[in-house]
Amino acid sequence: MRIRVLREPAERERRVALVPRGASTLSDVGHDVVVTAGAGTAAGFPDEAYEGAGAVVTADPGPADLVLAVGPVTVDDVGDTGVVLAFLDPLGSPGEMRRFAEAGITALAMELVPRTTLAQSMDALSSQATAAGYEAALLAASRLPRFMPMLMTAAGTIPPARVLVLGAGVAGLQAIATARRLGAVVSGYDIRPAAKEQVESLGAKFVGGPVAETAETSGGYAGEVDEETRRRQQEALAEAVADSDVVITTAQVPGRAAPRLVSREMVERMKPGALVVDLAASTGGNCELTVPGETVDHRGVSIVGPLDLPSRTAGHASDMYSRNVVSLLGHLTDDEGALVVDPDAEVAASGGVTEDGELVYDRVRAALEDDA
Amino acid sequence: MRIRVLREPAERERRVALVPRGASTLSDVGHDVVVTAGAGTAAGFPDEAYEGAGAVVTADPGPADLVLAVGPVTVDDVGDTGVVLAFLDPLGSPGEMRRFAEAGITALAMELVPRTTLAQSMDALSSQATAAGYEAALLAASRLPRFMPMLMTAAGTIPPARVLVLGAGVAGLQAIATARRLGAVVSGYDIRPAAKEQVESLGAKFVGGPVAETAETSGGYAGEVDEETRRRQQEALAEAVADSDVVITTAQVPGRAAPRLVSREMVERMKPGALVVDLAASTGGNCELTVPGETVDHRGVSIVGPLDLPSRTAGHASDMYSRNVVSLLGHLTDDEGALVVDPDAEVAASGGVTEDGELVYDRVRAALEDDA
Amino acid sequence: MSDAARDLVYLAAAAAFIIGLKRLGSPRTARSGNLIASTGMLVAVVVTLLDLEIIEWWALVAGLVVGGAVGVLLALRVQMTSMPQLVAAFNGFGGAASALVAGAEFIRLEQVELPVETILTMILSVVIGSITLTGSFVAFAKLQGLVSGSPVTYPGMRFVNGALAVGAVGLVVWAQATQEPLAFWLAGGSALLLGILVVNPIGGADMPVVIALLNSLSGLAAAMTGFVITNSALIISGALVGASGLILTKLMTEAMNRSLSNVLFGAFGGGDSGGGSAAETGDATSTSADDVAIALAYASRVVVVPGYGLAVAQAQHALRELMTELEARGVEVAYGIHPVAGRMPGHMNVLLAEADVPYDQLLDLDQTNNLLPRTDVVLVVGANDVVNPSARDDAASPIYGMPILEVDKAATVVVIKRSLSPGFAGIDNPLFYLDRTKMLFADAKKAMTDLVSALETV
Amino acid sequence: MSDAARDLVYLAAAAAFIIGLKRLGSPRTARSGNLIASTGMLVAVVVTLLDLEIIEWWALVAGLVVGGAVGVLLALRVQMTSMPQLVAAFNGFGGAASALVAGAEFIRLEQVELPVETILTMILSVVIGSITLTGSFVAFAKLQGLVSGSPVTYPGMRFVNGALAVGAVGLVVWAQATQEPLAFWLAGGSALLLGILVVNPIGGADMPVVIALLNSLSGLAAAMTGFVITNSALIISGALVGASGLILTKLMTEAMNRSLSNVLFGAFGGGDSGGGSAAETGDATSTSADDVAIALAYASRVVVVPGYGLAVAQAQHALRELMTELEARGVEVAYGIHPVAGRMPGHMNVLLAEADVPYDQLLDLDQTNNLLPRTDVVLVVGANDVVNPSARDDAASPIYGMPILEVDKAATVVVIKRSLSPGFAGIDNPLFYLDRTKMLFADAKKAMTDLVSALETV
Amino acid sequence: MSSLLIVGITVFVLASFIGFEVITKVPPTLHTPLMSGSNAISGITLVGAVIAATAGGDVLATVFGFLAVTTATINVVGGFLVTDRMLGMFRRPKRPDEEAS
Amino acid sequence: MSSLLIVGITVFVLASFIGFEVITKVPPTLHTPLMSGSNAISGITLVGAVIAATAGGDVLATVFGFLAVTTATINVVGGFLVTDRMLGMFRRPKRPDEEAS
Ligand SMILES: NC(=O)c1ccc[n+]([C@@H]2O[C@H](COP(=O)([O-])OP(=O)(O)OC[C@H]3O[C@@H](n4cnc5c(N)ncnc54)[C@H](OP(=O)(O)O)[C@@H]3O)[C@@H](O)[C@H]2O)c1
Ligand SMILES: NC(=O)c1ccc[n+]([C@@H]2O[C@H](COP(=O)([O-])OP(=O)(O)OC[C@H]3O[C@@H](n4cnc5c(N)ncnc54)[C@H](OP(=O)(O)O)[C@@H]3O)[C@@H](O)[C@H]2O)c1
Ligand SMILES: NC(=O)c1ccc[n+]([C@@H]2O[C@H](COP(=O)([O-])OP(=O)(O)OC[C@H]3O[C@@H](n4cnc5c(N)ncnc54)[C@H](O)[C@@H]3O)[C@@H](O)[C@H]2O)c1
Ligand SMILES: NC(=O)c1ccc[n+]([C@@H]2O[C@H](COP(=O)([O-])OP(=O)(O)OC[C@H]3O[C@@H](n4cnc5c(N)ncnc54)[C@H](O)[C@@H]3O)[C@@H](O)[C@H]2O)c1
Repeated sequence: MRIRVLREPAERERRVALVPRGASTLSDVGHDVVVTAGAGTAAGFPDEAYEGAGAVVTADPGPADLVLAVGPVTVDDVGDTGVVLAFLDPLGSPGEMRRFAEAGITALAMELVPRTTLAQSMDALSSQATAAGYEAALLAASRLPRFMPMLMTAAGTIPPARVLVLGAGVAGLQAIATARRLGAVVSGYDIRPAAKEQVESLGAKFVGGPVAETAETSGGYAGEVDEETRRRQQEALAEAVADSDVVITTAQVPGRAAPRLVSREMVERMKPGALVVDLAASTGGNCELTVPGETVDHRGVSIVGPLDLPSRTAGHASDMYSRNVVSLLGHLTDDEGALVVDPDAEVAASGGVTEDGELVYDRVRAALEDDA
Repeated sequence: MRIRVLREPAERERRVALVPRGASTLSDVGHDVVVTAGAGTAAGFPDEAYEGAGAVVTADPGPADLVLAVGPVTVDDVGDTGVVLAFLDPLGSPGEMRRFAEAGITALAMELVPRTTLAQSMDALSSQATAAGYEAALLAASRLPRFMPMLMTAAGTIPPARVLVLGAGVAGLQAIATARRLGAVVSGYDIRPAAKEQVESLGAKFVGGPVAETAETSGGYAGEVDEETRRRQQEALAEAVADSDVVITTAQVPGRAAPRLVSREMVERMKPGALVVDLAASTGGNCELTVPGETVDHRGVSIVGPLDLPSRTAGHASDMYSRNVVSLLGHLTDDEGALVVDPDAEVAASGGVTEDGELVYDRVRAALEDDA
Repeated sequence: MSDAARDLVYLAAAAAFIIGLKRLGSPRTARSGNLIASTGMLVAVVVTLLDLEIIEWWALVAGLVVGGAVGVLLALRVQMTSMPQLVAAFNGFGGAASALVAGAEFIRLEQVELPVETILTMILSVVIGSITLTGSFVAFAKLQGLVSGSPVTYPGMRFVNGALAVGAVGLVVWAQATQEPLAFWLAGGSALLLGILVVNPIGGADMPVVIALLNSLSGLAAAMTGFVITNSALIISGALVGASGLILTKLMTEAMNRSLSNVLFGAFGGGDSGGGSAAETGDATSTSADDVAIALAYASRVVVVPGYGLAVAQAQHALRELMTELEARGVEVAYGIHPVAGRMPGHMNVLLAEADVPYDQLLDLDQTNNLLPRTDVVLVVGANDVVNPSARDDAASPIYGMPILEVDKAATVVVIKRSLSPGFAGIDNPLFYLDRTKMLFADAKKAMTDLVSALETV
Repeated sequence: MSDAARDLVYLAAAAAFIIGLKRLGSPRTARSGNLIASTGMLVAVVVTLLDLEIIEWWALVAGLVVGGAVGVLLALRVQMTSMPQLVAAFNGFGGAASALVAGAEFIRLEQVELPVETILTMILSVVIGSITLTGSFVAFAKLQGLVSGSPVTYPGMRFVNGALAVGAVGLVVWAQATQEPLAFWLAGGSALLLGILVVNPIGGADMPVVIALLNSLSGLAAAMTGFVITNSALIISGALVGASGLILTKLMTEAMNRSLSNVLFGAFGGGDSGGGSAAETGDATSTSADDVAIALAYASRVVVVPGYGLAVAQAQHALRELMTELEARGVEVAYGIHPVAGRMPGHMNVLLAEADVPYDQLLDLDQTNNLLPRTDVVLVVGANDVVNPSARDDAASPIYGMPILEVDKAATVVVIKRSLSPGFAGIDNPLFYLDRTKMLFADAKKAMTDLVSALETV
Repeated sequence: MSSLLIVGITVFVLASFIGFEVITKVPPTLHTPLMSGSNAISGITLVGAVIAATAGGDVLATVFGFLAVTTATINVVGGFLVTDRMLGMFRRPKRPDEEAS
Repeated sequence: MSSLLIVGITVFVLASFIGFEVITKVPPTLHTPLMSGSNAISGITLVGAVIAATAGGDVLATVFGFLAVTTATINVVGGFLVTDRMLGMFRRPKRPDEEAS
């Protein structure tokens, strides 16, 4: 099978979908790996490294059976191929999905790989969220015009920074762990009841607030919450936010706009010099004032909406993504190395968006019909 | 006494010499504190806060008995005053010191306050180095395209980053502590024999290398080392540097150019994506490739020579500096609140550079005579 | 040989028993303690023979030969797993011996008018010895599976036992007052019956405690025999065993979280496979911190597999402490980290870094699986899914195919968690029911603290 | 009252002594143990009186009244600091009593031909009692300062003592063989002398060990008296005290890191102010982990002052563990952080954060100094300059004027470091020589581990 | 009551105290061996059995004596042997610091 | 040797065993009180003293008896009292979990 590794089209994207080690694994099992020149440079993997791993590096790679990318990518980006595997954001851009279907390209979305115990090695959402959570905490620490840890020095006692993490999924938990490592006093909050124990298992405090038994959908995701819960949430969080030096928000609901957790009023009650880091910026942000990709200063409080967090640790993030991809391909290929997308096998079924020129993912179809 | 707080002239300087809490302490003991408008804004202390603390905020503060600044400042910056207290870099700019003497201004250099147990509360070198060391480690962590801590995940095992800190003074130790907090494997090195125990007291490894009993001068500073020691040092460090993902250098010798510890060859043996953070950039740098204030990329290795590290945590750095200043003034004023620069009292004697229109600091005089 | 010299030798033998018994209480000295005690026994028997005016030879020689042969045979042939029942049988023989000696003395002195205290101790010796005899053999039969190990009860059981006990006491009083042989033998007979009836209702799982108690009784019987024949060696050793047996019984009930009256009169107990000192929960074998501490201390390599439970209990510092202690004792330790242990990538790394565990002790999946077959004890601390063998063995399992830490390859598996409830994946874990697996049911932090203090006494 | 009944009561009294002694070994039960033992004593004396055929009244009554009055007076009046010498004096009286009883018996039976063993035990009783008497009073005099507490030696001392001992043994043999009064009394006299000569060369600091040993001897004397008057109460209690006294002596020498022969024949010892069980280093009082553990366990507030030594020893985890244990026991704990403790700003914060000490337990200089006067025990762990009172009191000190943690305001100060050597500033620390300061000389990590295990036995 | 009895009681009580004291905290793994060892000690009744078997007189008494010797010997010999077998499992690995000496 | 002596020796040995066992690990703070308490117990010789003082006969013996009663009483009464005084210092703060019950 001819596998092409894309040079990422997005401007700030520094990651690469396959690292040289992954390329060599795939070559070893008989695939032809073709890498667009310069694809890995930004992540610290020079073209020579790919060549050393048995891949062909070329500026114009031509047609392929499978295109690998981090994403998101369009039909134009992938060119002539049978299958594309990337973060495709199918729910965010259903139109693009239809275009894949029309072009006869089977689209596999990394974000649709199920979040089960079994599939964890293919779970790129988790691996990239790990990087994002870690970088979010570091970003907060270096942007903050104060120390994170407590320091009792001859020049006075510096109290520890208070960090509040809203949304304790993979990224949130990693942010909690990293901020705790730096010595901050950390609390966390999530709508899912199971999150309390998980937050506390990292030595952080759980902020009392509404949790909804029903909030956890199958697969561990949170669902959307009703208006009443939202109101009680805001009340409960208002104090905690005002007391914090750093608020890191990571709350997401798959396929929906990010829940609005931090309002303008809440920001206004924060101390000057305080910081909000919004990891949900790409889906609209958990903070009312977030501008995706930019830093807003509101009455002395900075609201950062970074879009490139995993790219900030591009080397390891690509490494993990690449392993996820290789592991997934291991599941999707048969003994001869041909790709078999079997809609009944759980892993593939949930990853597939289009197949044989058809949209097979209900929610995308639904989204398109809504539009129409 | 009329005390003026300067708005720092240096471009990237975000600190302020006196924070509102310090201003209120000084007002309370009867001083008139005048603050140049906007002096504290960048550090997170708005003008109103100073007014609330009993200070007068004005755009054109006029003459004063004492000028406070972080520094460095010139005769022109301070205007009409009897005494100036700041980091004056007397050994780096002896000419400016002569100009202070000629202008009849008593110049007190913060860096000349002795580093004794007793004087620690006035020791601004220590407090600012604390901020610098902390920020250096954070800078390294966020610049590094990889994780600091070890992570064993479903997407592979990520080994911990290796951090090497050269020069284990105040900043070096703080950098060690911060990098350890983040989970890196840290080693340290210093020429002073006492540093080994101190490095190990933070749980880090001491890199075997030459230590020189004679290297420690009175006051705990390192002296210059001879050529032979330098050669052995380079040999011993070459391996350690090559193995490291991050090298943070902090070696300084007061009044001299920073010792050259990391050569071009050593950098070239480092892995692509590795990082050198040189805290000695302002005195020429410990790394051959350092360009002060800039980031150089040399064959995939970044060499960062930041000049504004304490300013990155401007709020707390200013807070600590301000306490140092207030504490020093407490020592230098008599019961009526008048400044008494007694050349015999240890603290003042070592802080004073010029007095009654004379240069009183031997080494500055010597430097000037060398020039002449 | 003078009586005085003989008595001093008896005293020395008794001292040997005391020292031997003390040394039996600690793993390091137990073997030498047994040797000392047995030497004391040899000396006591030899000095008795030397001192004796022997009128009849045959009974002595025949008894020694037959008894010795049977004893050696049983001791060497029986399988390790049948130890508890063997001890029960030996104990029964000991009780029988005491009863027989007192009986023989009674017969011999039938015509002599005896002082009250002599008759009393004789009867007590016979009664206690008889209860020990039959009680022990019922225990033996239950453990050996000759009769059902489950508690056997019937309506009115307590009443019958009570009546029998009262009857036996009445017979003792009667015999003691009149030196009437009928009463004497009836008392003995009812004691035999009582032994059966009291032990029969008790379940197999509780048998070890019952044997310990019967052991204490057999000591008491020997002491009573000592009163009968006025022999201080018997009195001292008998009292020693009687008292220490009681303490041991108490220790054993405590280890099982039971009370003695609960065992004796509760008439309930676990299933029919009660072996050793381990209590049962379902089919999983539970164990105690003390036992785990011994296993750890005597291992040469220990691998820890931490999981989400370690994080929930925030037991990382205590775990580190335990491992440091083991290292100081020369045990090789390592931590086997499964990539998805915990609830976020790197969860275990965060915890263990906080506790300052050296990075080079952290092994990843493959390294750990290479090491496990050469590992003496693997300590699974609050992990579950990541050590679930059905991911490897059971194609029907929802996690089939996930790589796991194959802890079942290690010689002994100790799992520390609070219950048998499942982990994140919500599926049952066959590991818990393996023979080589011992469950230590406790909060992970508490377990660690207990293990550290238990280790000090090993 | 029958002899049998009396003997049974004696047995009960002996049992009370055993139980009492056992309970005296643990702080929680010690007081009740003393009560039980004294009740046993009362019972034993009363039953003796009831059983007695009293021929002479006056000696009994006078003795009880005088002895009782003196005993009460001494016990209640003497200052707590003089306890060791008081115990020595009481012990001397006990030895005297045993010797006197045996002497009286000898006089009474002078005309009767006695069996060898009776004379032997009589002489042993007199000899051991006499050594105890004079030895104890020399110890008393040394501790009380009546004679110099420093070791008194002279050339040929060992030879003289040896000769005297051989002579005494000769006299014993002679008296025992002939029942010759002269030999009997001479043996007693030489024992009196021997007591003086053996104890005199030993230094004051070692006296507590000597008293423990003499206590064991006085038990032995009582046991011998028991043989003389064939009284099992005396034999049992005497043997009990004799044996437990030996163990106690061993424990005490171990606590001082000495060996017994070293104490008895080394003829060296600390200065002349040896009090309690504390060894001396210069003028600073050193202490043991066991004692510190008790002080901590019985405190209601403990403040820890960490310093550079904590970092060097990397003892932060162990320290945290100790404090957690104390908290679990209901002790309030806090950490007093001096701004310049360690070698870099925030050094202590780094360590304590690593060990996960809750931030709200970290107090800064002022908070700590406010709390210290209301603190029972302050534990200074590897800190030195930051707790140096000369910064406050001594205008000539190079660090005069630096704010310090005023740990000398707390009730008890425990300083943990390896030696008396100075810290960073290179100046001596008068804190170490205060009365309320106890030095625990050890590596900080080792000390913490020791304290944790010591705490378990409290 | 005879003084012999009193002596017996005294000895009995003292030995019981020793029995109570001598065993304190025993790890559960040692429970069975300890029970087995102390059970073997209670076979001291063999001394009585020997006397009963050799004293002559009534044949029934001698038969009783024979049985007593047999059972007691089983108890003693078997008990000590089996205890030793059980304790065979306690062999500790050499510590690094022990290997030196 | 008389059997009384043998009995005495037996009792002595057993009691010594108890003495050795009964004291194991005692914290140093308790060393002095423990010594004092066990010293008071050795004042049991008072029982002998009482007998010696009341048996009559030789006056010297009675005088010895008087002295013996006096010294033994000091030892016993003073010893127990002073031990109690020393132990007065062990009063522990109530634990939070104890206060409930
Ligand atoms: N690593 C990740 O990124 C990630 C993310 C999400 C989900 N997961 C999933 O989480 C699972 C991780 O496996 P795991 O073995 O670490 O955990 P697990 O399978 O969830 O089992 C944890 C066990 O710890 C025990 N436990 C909980 N609290 C305890 C306490 N205080 N003391 C002692 N034991 C305690 C529980 O048993 P008791 O209740 O009986 O005590 C539970 O069975 C996998 O299924 C994985 O797929 C992982
Ligand atoms: N905080 C800062 O920024 C900074 C920077 C530089 C200098 N200093 C100076 O450092 C001093 C800090 O005071 P401090 O009280 O923390 O420390 P210190 O005065 O230096 O005393 C530390 C003590 O710890 C003991 N120690 C060392 N290793 C030990 C071990 N393994 N176990 C137990 N004890 C050990 C040493 O005594 P033994 O050898 O007897 O064990 C030593 O006396 C001040 O003088 C301060 O001015 C501070
Ligand atoms: N089976 C596995 O091994 C495995 C692996 C990785 C993740 N997971 C599970 O997947 C789930 C989702 O993880 P994720 O990080 O991708 O989630 P995500 O990125 O979709 O959302 C982040 C977090 O935001 C929370 N959130 C959503 N709406 C909220 C609101 N209104 N208020 C507060 N919080 C809100 C969610 O509960 C979630 O924890 C988790 O339950 C995680 O445990 C399972
Ligand atoms: N008395 C006090 O309380 C107190 C307070 C603060 C600092 N100090 C002491 O002051 C001293 C200087 O601290 P600083 O941070 O200001 O120092 P610095 O900034 O002048 O130098 C930084 C470090 O570089 C090291 N160095 C110099 N030349 C080197 C070479 N060729 N190779 C390797 N290392 C080299 C120095 O030894 C020093 O540790 C330290 O000893 C410190 O302990 C004392």
